[in-house]
This record gives sequence, structure tokens and C-alpha cells, in this order.
Amino acid sequence: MATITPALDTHTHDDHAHGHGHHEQSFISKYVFSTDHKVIGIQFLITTILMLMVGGALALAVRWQLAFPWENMPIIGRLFGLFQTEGGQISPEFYTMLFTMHASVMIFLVIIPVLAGAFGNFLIPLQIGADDMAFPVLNMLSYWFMWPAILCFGISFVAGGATAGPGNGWTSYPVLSDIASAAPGSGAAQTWWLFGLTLVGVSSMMGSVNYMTTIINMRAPGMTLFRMPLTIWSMFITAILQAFALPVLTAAGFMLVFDRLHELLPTSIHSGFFIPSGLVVNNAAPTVGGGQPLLWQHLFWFYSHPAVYIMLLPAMGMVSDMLSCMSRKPVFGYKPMVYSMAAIAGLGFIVWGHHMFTSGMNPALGMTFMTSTMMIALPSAIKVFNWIGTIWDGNIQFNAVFLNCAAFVALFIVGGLSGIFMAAVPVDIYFHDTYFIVAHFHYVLFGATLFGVFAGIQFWFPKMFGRLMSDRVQKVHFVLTFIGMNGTFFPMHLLGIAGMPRRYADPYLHGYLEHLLPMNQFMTISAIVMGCAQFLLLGNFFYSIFRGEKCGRNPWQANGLEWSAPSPPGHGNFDVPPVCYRGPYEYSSPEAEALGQDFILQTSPPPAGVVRTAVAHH
Amino acid sequence: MKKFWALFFWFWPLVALWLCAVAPANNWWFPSPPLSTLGHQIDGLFYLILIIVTVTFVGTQFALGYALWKGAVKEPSGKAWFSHGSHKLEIIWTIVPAFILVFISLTQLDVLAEIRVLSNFPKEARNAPVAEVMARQFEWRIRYPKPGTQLMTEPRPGDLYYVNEVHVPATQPTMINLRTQDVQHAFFVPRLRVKQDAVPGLIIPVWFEIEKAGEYELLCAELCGWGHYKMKARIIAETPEQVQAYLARLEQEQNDDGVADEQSSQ
Amino acid sequence: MSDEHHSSHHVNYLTIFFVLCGCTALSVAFDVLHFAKPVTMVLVLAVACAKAMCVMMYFMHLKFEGNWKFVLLAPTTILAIGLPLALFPDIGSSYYTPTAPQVGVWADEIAEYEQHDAAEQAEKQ
Amino acid sequence: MSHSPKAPALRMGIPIPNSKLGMWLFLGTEIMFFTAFIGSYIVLRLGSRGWPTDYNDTHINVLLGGVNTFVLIVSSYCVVVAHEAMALKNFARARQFLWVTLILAFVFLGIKGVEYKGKIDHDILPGRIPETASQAVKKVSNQLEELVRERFSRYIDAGVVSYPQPGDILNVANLIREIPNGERPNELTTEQFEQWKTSAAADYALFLKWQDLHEHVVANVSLEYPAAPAGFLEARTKLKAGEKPPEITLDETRKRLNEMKANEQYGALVSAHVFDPHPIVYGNIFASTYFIMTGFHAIHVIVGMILFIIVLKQGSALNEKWTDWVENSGLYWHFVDLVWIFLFPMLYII
Ligand code: HEA
Ligand code: HEA
Ligand code: CUA
Ligand SMILES: [Cu+2]
Repeated sequence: MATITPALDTHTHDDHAHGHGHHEQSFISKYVFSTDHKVIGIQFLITTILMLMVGGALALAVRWQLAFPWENMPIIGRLFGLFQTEGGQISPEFYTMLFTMHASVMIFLVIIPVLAGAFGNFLIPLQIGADDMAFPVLNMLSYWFMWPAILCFGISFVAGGATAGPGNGWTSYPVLSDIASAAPGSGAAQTWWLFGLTLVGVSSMMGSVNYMTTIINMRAPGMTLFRMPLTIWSMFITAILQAFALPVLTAAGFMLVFDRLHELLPTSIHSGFFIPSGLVVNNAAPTVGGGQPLLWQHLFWFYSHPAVYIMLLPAMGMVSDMLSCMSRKPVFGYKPMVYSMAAIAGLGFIVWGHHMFTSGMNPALGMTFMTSTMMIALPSAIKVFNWIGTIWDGNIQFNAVFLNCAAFVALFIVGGLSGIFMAAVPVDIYFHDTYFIVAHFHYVLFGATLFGVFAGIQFWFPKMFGRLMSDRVQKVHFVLTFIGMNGTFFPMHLLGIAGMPRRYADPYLHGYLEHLLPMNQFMTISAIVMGCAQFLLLGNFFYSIFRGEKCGRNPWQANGLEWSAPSPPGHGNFDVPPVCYRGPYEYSSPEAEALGQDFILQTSPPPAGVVRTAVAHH
Repeated sequence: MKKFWALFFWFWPLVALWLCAVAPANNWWFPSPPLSTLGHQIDGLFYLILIIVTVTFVGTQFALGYALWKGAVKEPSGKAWFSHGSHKLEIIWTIVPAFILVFISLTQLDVLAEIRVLSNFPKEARNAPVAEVMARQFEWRIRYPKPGTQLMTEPRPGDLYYVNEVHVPATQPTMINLRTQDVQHAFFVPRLRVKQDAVPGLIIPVWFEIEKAGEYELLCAELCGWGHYKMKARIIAETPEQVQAYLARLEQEQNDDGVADEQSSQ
Repeated sequence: MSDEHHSSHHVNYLTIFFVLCGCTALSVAFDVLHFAKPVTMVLVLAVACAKAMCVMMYFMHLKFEGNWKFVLLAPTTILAIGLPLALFPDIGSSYYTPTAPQVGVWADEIAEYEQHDAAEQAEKQ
Repeated sequence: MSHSPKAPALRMGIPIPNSKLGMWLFLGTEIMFFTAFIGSYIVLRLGSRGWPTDYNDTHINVLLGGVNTFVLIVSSYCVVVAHEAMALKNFARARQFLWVTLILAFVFLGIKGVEYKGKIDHDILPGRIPETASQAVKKVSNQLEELVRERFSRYIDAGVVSYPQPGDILNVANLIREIPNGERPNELTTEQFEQWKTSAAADYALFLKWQDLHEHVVANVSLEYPAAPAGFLEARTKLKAGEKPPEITLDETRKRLNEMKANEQYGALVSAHVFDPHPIVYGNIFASTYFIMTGFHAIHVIVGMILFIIVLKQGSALNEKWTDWVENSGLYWHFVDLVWIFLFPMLYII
């Protein structure tokens, strides 16, 4: 088979059918308050890319402080200087705000919405052959609930005065986050932060019910469960995780809000779920309560551990799709891939305690959580090996999509393996809350998920806009990001081993950490390189929307249903109602060879006679 | 160019390995060898996992790079291997890691029980906590029992107080009671590999046996507000006699600037 | 397609309704009867479960639904039971510093009860 | 839709409409939402050393709860009947039963309101409940202080006395003490001034009562908390110097309060502003869980009512298009009932 360069493909229908869905719609209902899942998906995508910039800028400020403590920040410093009397200098409470908001933005406004919101929305109906989501209006609301959330997070920056943004970490442990006198950022800022969190939760909630309903009930004829692309499986499992885990966080969030009621309203009424009585915080009157702070940690991690898989599984699914396509080979072990995702989700509900190994948790619980955490590496291992098996002896297309996916696998291994150290309780006793943890989760979140997202953006870009992104620019972006990412985060493992605690505004205050300053400076420089590289992505993305090379329906010669729709698909998606005849990964199959190509669309009917059995199967 | 990419994916794990290999020599490793009995066990487990993980890392990254290499050297018209997977392989790569992981878990249990299960604490330490360490924004307040008495959960007259410096005996199991007056903190002594959160509303016993007299830095490892980074304190391990002497000195000092009649009662 | 399955399974809702009312009365009765605490607890919770089953089976038609109900409800139920169970060792059985204000009061109260009990014992003898 | 009705055999998925599937999935999430509250309640209750169950502490009325359970069950029954009627296209009957449901929902909320009022009347509100004797004494003192401040501010507002720091209660009190002996300010008529004079005497007397109590309280509290806040430091130094006013017991406070209430000058005021001291161990966490569970349940009731109101607004135009709507809001309503079925024994009986 010839190497495929993404270009105008000649195999499928022409591009003329595009216009069929054009009803006269106003600009507002078409592009702003649209109920079309594709528009909503793209809205989510663009919003999250912009939020990535915000979160990244905050990260760079964090890095600045760690490399050049208490020195005036160059450009960003002046930006933040607007809010702040110290000029460009970061004060310690400002530092706590920086990493809190960095993590909140990255997790709640970038990773979760880009995976479920952007790709989930865009891909689910297209890949299962539906004309839209089951509940389009709900879908639109799920996007428009993001903005109040962004607004609340935005207000929280300034609500507490110049330097008092929410500063309790994204984990927001009480009692620190519960009592206004505990920290400058625990007042109004924390309240707004909690509102933001709740709104993000509502948005995800609406999305997840919608995704589950759509996937269960709106598949095209012939699209049996085990003919669904792994992307769909991953979205489905992610939606289940969200549906069952998120309400618990929402409930806990309400409890925290009610604990803080007297800081919110002029009343002395407030609950005490997380406040033990008799604490004297910052010389204020002793607390009235009767609750327990560990309750929050349990409820929070009951959500937030499944959430880290919410932040990974969709990327895993998408990468499986892309690796298979770019290797022109079926996914190795499709069913094990599905089962292992399900196992990750199932086990993901019973490992949350591994974030609390040093918290004074009951040791019996500690042992249970350790064992289950170790076990969760098993399905991950299966997936890693199957990805390698998928590439093995494939006809690999070395484009940026593939490279990003390969980086996903490579970096996920690193992040996952560092998880093993932390899963072992005695070792975690040393590593907990050191930079080893920071290294771990940046490898899985940035190294794995974001690289998967970079690949996904380029892969499905043609379907979104009918044009291709420049592969060359994406390759440069890939190299710079990959090097910058490893330069920034790999040394963090060593910092962690050296015992450098996280969330420290100035670690060098402690003698045994002083000599780590040069290494931190190196990491900051790498981070800046990586940050600058993101402008390539940004530029390429927006340039290609208008100027990219035009392409047909199936530029990658892939198999999924989405590739049989026009690029971009009109309202209602498919010009020919799709019927699915086979699994999504029949690359290089004999059937395809018979047609003289190395792919065969899920919709392309088998030779007459076979049709009946294939469809009647259900 | 294709080969370049394959080499790229082979090359960076080598850099990573090299960095780890030179790290200890450059002081980018543990701040010091473990100086407590539990620390030795923890480090032992760390190195055990490190070996397993390094082997896995090298194996998987090599395999990934090799898969790329195979793809890179394939002639452009080459045909991909049409395969939906292999049952046998799936079973192998489920069972082998499963064994390894179960093995890792099992090796942890004893040490965990030793560190955290109160009934496993050395008796002499459990029966006589040397001090109460009370974390507070942003300092550590130490309370020793009045020499010759037991430490009580509630302060007693005659108890001795100090800030940011804990004197404990070396070379014998020692237990402190950890608590916090306000928000959550964590008691972290890197060289001893000790870490325990101080949770509001709980008194948590922590034990360790320091092997060598000396000074150990004590930090806070749980975000507790803007001054989290500066909860700097010291643990001073010395002979029991020296600790006694220290406490006597402390008692002296405390009574000197105390109220006169208290002094006369001594 | 929504109504085909309702008409086919006719349920006498009134019966269910009376069962539910009876159960409620039973719960209140258990409260009035003053059994030992654990007994009351088990009894009323059992009654509550029975009531819940009635509502789910008949009012919510679960009895007549396909197997999807198990797929949906089994994980939910497991999680709903598992969460409190997992919280128990930490929150439900650990406690607080003895210096927390309530603990002192509670200790006093216990002492009072004990005195009271001792006095009663003494009286009997 | 791509899977047009023409090929129903090819329809993938399960044979229930999307809306119903969506509702069931949503109910799954709701179960987890209440699990968090109920689970927290269970473990917090088990973790505490005692839980208020006495009626005098909790003001939880089993009978009211039982009636409310009954009300919800009747309403649930009405919803199924309404849905059955919808399915049989008997829309008038459906509407009747939905109306009954709606009215019962109001009844439920009304009874809930009565219960809440009982708690508010006794100040059984989270964050405000004293848990120990000394906290109860302190609360009396605080409420008296509030009352005194309120009374005193009247003099400032009316210009009877003027003082640059109206919050400085001690100095204001000195001025008020002098009113009966003082000159009449020009703005006031003699008659008015006479009234102020009498009330000044009463308010000053009340002030003295409060101040005495307060001194004892400070002594108590500062003994209890070793590192107490700034205000108490002073008291502590005094204590060290031996100036310790005697500790005051709860009974003594009760006695004083009753005396104050019996006073003919200011007794009515005190009765209106100061709750009887009533310490409840673990009262605050009890009230927190009680209000959050019943509160969120009540919010769900209101949402259900909105769903029914939307149907009922169709009036006689109600038609079979609404069958799914009624079925789904019915499911939701049964869920609300289910939650109550568990809350009732857990909160009211156990
Ligand atoms: C996408 C997000 C993501 C993912 C996928 C993971 C995956 C894993 N995580 Fe991670 N984790 C986070 C995000 C994530 N984590 C975040 C954000 C935090 C910090 C939160 C905070 O405190 O702010 C965290 C913290 C965290 C902790 C708490 C540390 C502490 O605070 O003390 C622990 C402890 O056990 C842990 C463990 C694991 C494990 C065992 C996995 C496993 O799933 C990994 C499994 C994968 C592999 C193991 C690699 C592939 C397998 C093979 C190549 C096979 C062979 C391997 C062996 C035989 C060993 N993580
Ligand atoms: C998806 C999640 C995600 C992502 C992508 C990142 C990305 C990055 N993170 Fe972060 N991080 C977290 C999630 C994430 N992080 C979490 C959860 C925490 C824990 C917080 C806590 O403790 O509570 C954390 C904490 C954290 C710390 C530890 C802080 C501390 O504990 O004291 C550090 C320190 O170096 C850091 C650095 C970085 C860097 C350099 C990047 C880089 O990858 C960023 C690269 C930059 C870009 C991608 C954007 C490019 C933009 C520009 C160049 C901006 C220019 C624009 C303007 C000036 C407007 N992160
Ligand atoms: Cu104390 Cu951090
Ligand atoms: Cu986790």
C-alpha cells in the first residue's frame, strides 16, 4: 500500500452534499447558542485552548518564583502587577493562589472540558452515526454553564482583595479552606472558587447524562457495542465515572459552602461538617463544629481520583483510534482494551485513599487502598502493551498525529510507573507532597493526556473545519513541547527524591534544598520553551481554520463513521444515513485489500449476500 | 526522517536513565542516607521498586522504539501485519505484571504495619511519648512533660514549652504526639523519612528511632496557608542524658521568668 | 412506544399504596413501642427497605423493565453502600482529641450515668 | 434521525425512550448525591460520642414526620394513577390526580415549615447551639450583650447621649447612668425626657446584670482554652494575679436569667431576646446534618412541583405528547419519596 499523505482523497463521495442541512439560522442560534453538537464541541475546544493559555501563564509564574524567588517577574509580573502593590514580586499568599488557580484552571477548565466537552461532543454522535445528541438543549446548557464557572473562578482572583485569591490548593482541604481567618484567600475568594467548582460540576453532569443516553440509545443500525470505536467506549466509561463520582463532590462542595455560611452572609448560622470544635485559628474565637476534616478528604478524593481517570480515559480511547489508523493496523486486542478501561473505571472507585496515606487514615484502610491501587496498574499495563502491539509491524505514518500518540504512550508509562512508588504506602510516606507527586501527575496529565489532545486536535481538525492543519508546524510543536516537557518535569522526580516539598513559595529557605536552585532554573527555562511552543499550536490552529489546505471527507483514510460524513458535516451530520457493517479498525484486512486499499469504512457494505447476516445480527 | 523519529524515541529514555545515574553523584538524590530504622526499610522498598520500575521502563520504551524502528525501515509499499491481537500474549502480559504488583504490595505490608499500627509500636516508645508537637500557623510548639512525669493530653502545670526545636534521644525508639491547633499541617523530617499529617481534632502518635545524634530539619508538608514554606524547625537527637540536661535547662529558664511563687515551689 | 408496556402489566396500585401506609404506621409503632435501640434500628430500616422496594418495583415500574435496570442500579447500589462503609473506619470510629469541649461534657455525662446506675444497683441490694 | 422509524428492527440500544433513560441515569446521579449526605450523616453520628435524640434537644416530632411520610406516599400514588390515566388517554383524570399531588406537595412543605419553625424558635440552628455548660452560659451573656447594645444605641440615635465611639459600651453606660441626674437636651420635650429617664434606669440596671455575668464568663472561658484569643488574655493575666471572679454554673445562670425575666422593668425584653440556656452535646453537627438532608430534600420537592406545574399549565390542552413528561416527572417524584422513606426512620426514629 502506498504511504498516505493526508490530502484530497479520491475514494469517497465528493464534497457537494455539504449544504443539505442549511436551514436559515441566525448567527446567534447557529454559532453562539447552538444546539448542534459539532458547534458546541468546537466552542468547548476553543474555550479550553484559551484556558490552556491562562493556566499555562499561571504555571509560568509559579516556575518563575521557583527559579528566581522574590525577584520581579519580567512580563507577567507587570501584568499581575496591576493587582498588586509589590510591583512584579510574588508574595507568598500570591504564590498559593498561583498554583491553586493553575491547577483549577488546568483541571476544571482545560482537561476535563476538552476531553468530554470538546471531543466527546464532537465525536460521539459522529462516530456512532447519530444526527445529534439525545438532548441537544441540555448539551448547549452544559457549554453555557462553563461561562458562569469561568466567571466565578475569575471573580475569585480578585474577590478577596489584591493578593488574596483562593490559596488552598485545588484539593482545598478544610480547615484551611473552611475558616476565613485561616488564610488571606479563605474568605470571599474561596467561596467564589467553590461556586465555580459547583458550576463546572453541573456542566459535566449534564454532559455525562447526555453522553450515556446518546451512546446507549442512538447508535446507527449495525453499530453494536463491540463495533464501537474505543473513543466511544472511553467516553461512555468516562461519563459513567462522572455520573457516579461527581455528585459526591457536589454534595461535599455544598457542605463546605454551608460550613462557610457565616462568612458569606451576615448570620452566625453555619454547619460544621468539616470543623472540629475548639480550634483556635489565627487567634479567632474557638470554632464551633463537631465535624471532621478527614471527611472532606474522603469525599473529595472519592470524586477526584475517578476524576484523574476522567482526565485520562478519553485520551486513551482517542489515542487507540489514532494509533490504529496511523499504523494502518487493527487495534491489538480490542476487547481487552475495552475490558481494561472498564476495569480502570471500576477499580478507580476504590483507590481514592491513596491520596491520604499520610493523613492519619486508619492503617487497615491504608492497606486496602494500597492493594487496590497496585491492581489498577494492571489494566493500565494491558493497555500499554496493546498499544505497542498495535504499532508493531504496522505501516507507520510518521506524521505529527502519530508522534504525539507515541509520546502519549511513552510518557504515560513514565507517569504510571512513578505512581507505583506512591502506591506503596511506606515509600509514599516519604514522597507524599513532594515534587515526586508533581512529576507524576504532570507526566500523566500533560505527558499523556495533553499529548493525546494535541494529536486529537490535528486528527479531527479536518472533520471540524474541512481543512488540514500544517503537519510540519505540528512536528516542530511536538519536538519543542516534548523536549520542554521532559526538561521541566523529569527533574521533578529528582527534586522529590531530594525531599523538596510541593506548594513551597521558597524551598531554598531550607538548607538541604539550597543546592537545587540551578536545577529549578533549568526547569523554568524548559517550561518557557514549552510555553512558547504552544503559540505554534495556537497559530497553526487559527491559521488553518481559514487558510489550511482543503480536504475531503476522509483525509486520513480512516474507518470510522465520522469519515463517511462530509467535512465539515452539515446540520444533522450524515447525508446518507449510516449503517455499520463492521468494527472500526479493519485496516489492511483482506476485505479491504480486495478493494485495493488498506482501509474499509464501517459503512461500506460487504459484497452482496453478506449484508443480511451482518445487519440482522442484532 | 522516519528513522530519526524512531531514534528519538529511543534516545530520550537513555537521557533520562543517564540523568538518574548521575543524580546521586550530583547531590540530586536523597538528602542523606536514611538515619532512622524505619528509614532503612523505606529506602529498601524504594530501591526494590526502583529496580522493578527501571526494568519495566527500559523494556517498554525499548519495545516502543523498536516498533517505531520496524515501521521506519519498512519499505514504503510494505503491508501492515493484519492482526486483531493474541490471546496468549494478553494472558501473559496480564499475569506477569499481576504477580509483580502483588509481590510489591506484599513487601510493603510489614513495614506499613510497623510504621502505622499503634499496637506494633515498640513498647517503650508507646508507653512514654517524649513530647507533644503542636503545629500552628506557622511554627511548631513543643511541650515536654514536667521532668519525671508522663506526658498528658492536656497541658499540666510544670510542663515545658519550646518553639521550633525538638530534643529527642537518639538510638532508641521515640514517640511524639502530633497535633495541630488550627489547620492541617504535616510533620516531615526528610532525613528520617518520617511524615505524618497533623489533623485538626486528632492526636496522632508518631514513632521513629534515630540512629545517629545530630540535627535534622523538620518541615511542614501539608499546605497550611501563606507561610507553609517557612515552618522551619529542627529535631535535635542526642544522648538521653543530654536530653535530660536540656530539659533541666529549659525548666530553669522557664521558671526564671515565671511568677515568683511558682519558683519557690520547686 | 412508551405506553405499550404499561397497559400490559396492570398493577393494582391501591394495594401497594395500602402496603406502604401500613409500613409507615409500623415504623411509628416501633418508635412508640420503645424496643432496645439496636432492635428498633434494624426494624425501622428493614421496613424502610421494604417500602423502598415497593416504590421502586411498582410505582417506578422496575419490575417490568428489561435487564438494563440491573446494569444501572447495581453499581449505584454498590457505591452507595460502599461509600459509608469505607468512611466508617476513619470518621465513624475514630475520634477527636479528649480536649474537644464536647468530649469533656460527654465524659461527665457518662460519669453521671454510672453513678446513677451504681446508686440503682445499691438500692436493689 | 439516522435510524429512521422505518427500520425499527435495526434500532440499537434498549427499548425505552431517550427521555426515560436519561431520567433514570440522572436518578443514578441523584442517588450518589444523597449518598454523600446520608453517608456523612451516618458516619458522623457513629463517630460522635453521643447524639442528641431527646425531643427536648432536637424538637423532632415523630408524628409530624410520619404524617409527612404518609403525605408523600399518597402523592406518589396519585402520580402513578395520573400516569396510568395519561397512558389510557384519560387526560382529565390525569390532571385531577396531578393536582392532588401538587397540593400534597404543598402540604408536605407546610408541615416541613412547621418543623423548621419549631427548631428556629428554640434556636436549634447549626453554629448557634451551645454544646457545653460554659458555652451555654456564654451564649446567654452574648445575647444579653446584643440586647444591651441595641438598647444603648437608641440613646445615641435619639441624641439623648452622644459619644464618639458608640461601640464603647462601658463609657456609653456611664453616660446613660447619668441621664436621670442630667440636663434635658434641647431637642427633647420634658415629657419625652421623663420617659428616657425611666428607661435609662432600667437599661442601666440590665447593663449591670449583663456585666456581672460577663465577668464570670470571661473567667470560665479563659480557663477552658489555653491559647485563647486576644480579649481573654487580659482576663487571664488578672486570673494569674488572683483576681478570679468565681466560676459560674449553668444553674446559677439559669437562676439569674429567670430573675431578669421576672423583672418588671426589662423582663419582657430579656424574654424576647435571650433563649433559655440549653446545652446539647453534638447539637451543631446534628443540626448541620438534619438541615442539609431535609433541606436538599425539600429543594427536590420544589423541583418536582415545578415539573408538575408545567404539565398542569397545559390545562385542558394536555395530550398524549405529555405522557413521557408525566412518566419521567413521576419517576423523579418517586425518587423524592424514596429519599424521604429513608430519611424518616434515620432522622426521626433512630
Ligand atoms: C491522568 C491522571 C492520573 C493518572 C492516570 C494517574 C495514575 C496513577 N496514579 Fe496518580 N495522581 C494524579 C493523576 C493521575 N494519576 C494527580 C493529579 C495526583 C495528585 C493530586 C494532588 O495531590 O494534587 C496523583 C497522585 C497520586 C497518588 C498520591 C500521592 C500522594 O499525594 O502522596 C498516588 C498514590 O498512590 C497515585 C498513584 C497512581 C497510580 C498507581 C496510577 C496508575 O493508574 C498508573 C498505572 C500505569 C502504569 C503502572 C504504567 C504502565 C504499566 C506498565 C508499563 C506495566 C508494568 C508495570 C509494572 C509491573 C509496575 N497518584
Ligand atoms: C492538566 C493539568 C496541568 C497542566 C497541563 C500543567 C502544566 C504545567 N504545570 Fe502544573 N499543576 C497541575 C496541573 C497541570 N499543570 C496541578 C493539578 C497542580 C497541583 C496544584 C496544587 O498543588 O494544588 C500543578 C502544580 C504545578 C507546580 C507545583 C506548584 C507547587 O506545588 O508549588 C508546578 C511547578 O513547577 C507546575 C508547573 C507546570 C508547568 C510549567 C506546566 C506547563 O506544562 C505549562 C506550559 C504552558 C502552556 C501550555 C501555555 C503556554 C502559554 C503561555 C506561554 C502563556 C503566555 C500567555 C500570556 C502571558 C497571556 N504545576
Ligand atoms: Cu504547616 Cu504547611
Ligand atoms: Cu489518585
